[in-house]
Amino acid sequence: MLTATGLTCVRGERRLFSGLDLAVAPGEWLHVQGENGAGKTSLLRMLTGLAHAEAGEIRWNGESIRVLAEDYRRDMLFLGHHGALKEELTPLENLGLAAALDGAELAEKDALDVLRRFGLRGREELPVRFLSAGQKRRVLLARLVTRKAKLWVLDEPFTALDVKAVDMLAGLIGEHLSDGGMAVLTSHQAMPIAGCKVVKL
Amino acid sequence: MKSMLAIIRRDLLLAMRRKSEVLTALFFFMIVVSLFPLGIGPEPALLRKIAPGVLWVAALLATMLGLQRMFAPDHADGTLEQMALSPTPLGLLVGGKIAAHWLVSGLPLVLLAPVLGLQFDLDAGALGVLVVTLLVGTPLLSLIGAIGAALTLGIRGGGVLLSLLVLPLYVPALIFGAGAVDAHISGLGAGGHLSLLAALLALAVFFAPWATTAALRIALE
Amino acid sequence: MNNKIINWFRYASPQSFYPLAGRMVPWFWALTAAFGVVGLYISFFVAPTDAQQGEGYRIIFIHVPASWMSMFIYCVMAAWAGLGLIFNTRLSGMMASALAPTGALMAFLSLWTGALWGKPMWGAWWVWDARLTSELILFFLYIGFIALQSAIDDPRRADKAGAILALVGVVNIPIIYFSVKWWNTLHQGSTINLTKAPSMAQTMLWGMLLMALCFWMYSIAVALMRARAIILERETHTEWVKQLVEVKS
Amino acid sequence: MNWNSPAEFFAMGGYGLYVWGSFGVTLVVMIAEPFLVRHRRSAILRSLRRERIAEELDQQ
Repeated sequence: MLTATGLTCVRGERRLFSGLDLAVAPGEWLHVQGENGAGKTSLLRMLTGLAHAEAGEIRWNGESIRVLAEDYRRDMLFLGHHGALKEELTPLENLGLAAALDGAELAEKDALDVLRRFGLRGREELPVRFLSAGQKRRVLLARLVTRKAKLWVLDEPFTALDVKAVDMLAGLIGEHLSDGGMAVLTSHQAMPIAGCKVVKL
Repeated sequence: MKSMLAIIRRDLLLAMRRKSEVLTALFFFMIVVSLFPLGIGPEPALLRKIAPGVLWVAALLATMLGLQRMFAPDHADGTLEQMALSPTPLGLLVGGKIAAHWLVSGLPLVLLAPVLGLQFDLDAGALGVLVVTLLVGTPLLSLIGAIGAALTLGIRGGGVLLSLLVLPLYVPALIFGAGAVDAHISGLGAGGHLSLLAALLALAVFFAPWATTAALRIALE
Repeated sequence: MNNKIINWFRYASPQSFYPLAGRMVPWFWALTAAFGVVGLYISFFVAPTDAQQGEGYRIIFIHVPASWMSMFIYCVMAAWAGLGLIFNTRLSGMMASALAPTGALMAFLSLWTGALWGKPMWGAWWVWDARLTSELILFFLYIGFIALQSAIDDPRRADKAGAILALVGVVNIPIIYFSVKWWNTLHQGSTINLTKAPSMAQTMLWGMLLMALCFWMYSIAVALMRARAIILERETHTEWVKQLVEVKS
Repeated sequence: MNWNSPAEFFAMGGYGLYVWGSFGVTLVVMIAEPFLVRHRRSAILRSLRRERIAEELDQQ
């Protein structure tokens, strides 16, 4: 259960939002909406613990995420604007190393299977810089499956994806939620996934 | 611990795929060292006298070259964010990155130094001491440099600023490193210098990753 | 106990510190002038001529205070920086950046007077004397701090990054000083030393002390003035700044 | 008293250039710094006043 109370965000001298409350329970997902520059990404980065809120507190299962620190990060997965992929490495290596950084084991067979599911069959050994934007995005999203996190924080996960991939990702999120997972995401289009809550900035 | 090894392995793999960067720093080291006799003249006694200082200053500058790229690529592609959010403590991962930086840009200098020392007419004993000082000293340079690299992350004109911040902090390493070789040549024995250099290294191993981590968190915010 | 902490944090807010600093500044200027006048009188008229260095030694009456202050200010700066990192108070960072230019200035004065003393005594403007060399490196540390802060646009980030640099620097200063001293003894440094030169007469010590106090008060006064300017710059959009008499008139 | 005449005082036993060079530069710098700080302050005050006038115009 993720809860936040009285969040205030100040960027430079501008106050983006203040006194924001939100709560996400298992099986629910939070759709963060707002215009460009309204502070969607800032809110997401606060929820991950990367950015400090000017005021307010964020709790995970009733404990402050500052106190939980590593325990919170183990339960949470954040995928941001950036690829977080190394262009020189292959999708397989990228997935394996990402898992290793998280201190998790990832068998090669599982990694190959996930990449196949994401439609990257035949590109497992190609350096990422030769992939298209959409394909890079899929490599990144493959981490959703390999890293078993309870809370997904996704910044614009649907950009650069084709219709098929969007459907697949929506299905993936639905599956995650019905397993008792939670998700927070920003997106410009409305997604027909059950358990939706909306926050407007 | 496993994650630390993983990040070392990753950075080494990346360095292998971008060989040119590593080699550039190495050639820079060779060229700078070789320029000194050309500028000063080939008199062996003089060259022997300046050799420790020249080799150390050149090593210092060569490590500076790679420093800026220690965190910048990871910062640009979002990997650094993922590292900060990984369940592994960021300090460990940073330690791994520093170790990788040393393996890529410090260790080759250590191995190359005796060959370049021959150009300066150093005898076998002095060469041995030189290698030992660099072996202890270059990790120190990587550790201190990491703090500067993290502080200047994502700042315009970061490269020049980085050298401004880091070079004054390199002074003790330079003094004890070059001093050890000097002391050996003049028959005083390098022990005192070396143990001080080792003490500095121990101090830096303890503090530098911590300071670097704090600086990185600030840069990510 | 709790009350006390709250009280301290009240003064840690820029809003309440601003008028407080404004009231303190004139007092520190008065002290600067008082210590300066007495100090200069002793330096020039009471302290006797040195047997070895003649009148040239009188430079130490500003050289030594400037060197002391340059090191002292760095430590104070690091202390503010550390406080800022621990308690996340905005004022600490502002104080640290208000002190830095004055500290750099003191380091510069120390180098300048050191060079002017060195020319007649050693016959060279610059000698790699242990103290002068460490002072030079300290000057570089100050410049690095100022350059880092001015390169970062977001003032909060600038404060924090500067704080880490200041703390790293303060750990390093003793190491640097020690290493330079060690290096200097090995390379047979100059025999006469600027600070230890005259067999310190009691009056000389007094002169130096008074001049040091004068420099100290000066540093506080200037740092407070600069802190006030920085507060205004950073709090431009707050209501209390708009309500200030200086702004309204 | 160390000095018999003002000329002797300014000569500083032959060290005049160095002693006065040190004290003079110190004095100049210590007078200049507060003025620079004051200048910085008046610059920000000026822009604050301008902002206030602009706000008043907005309200009218």
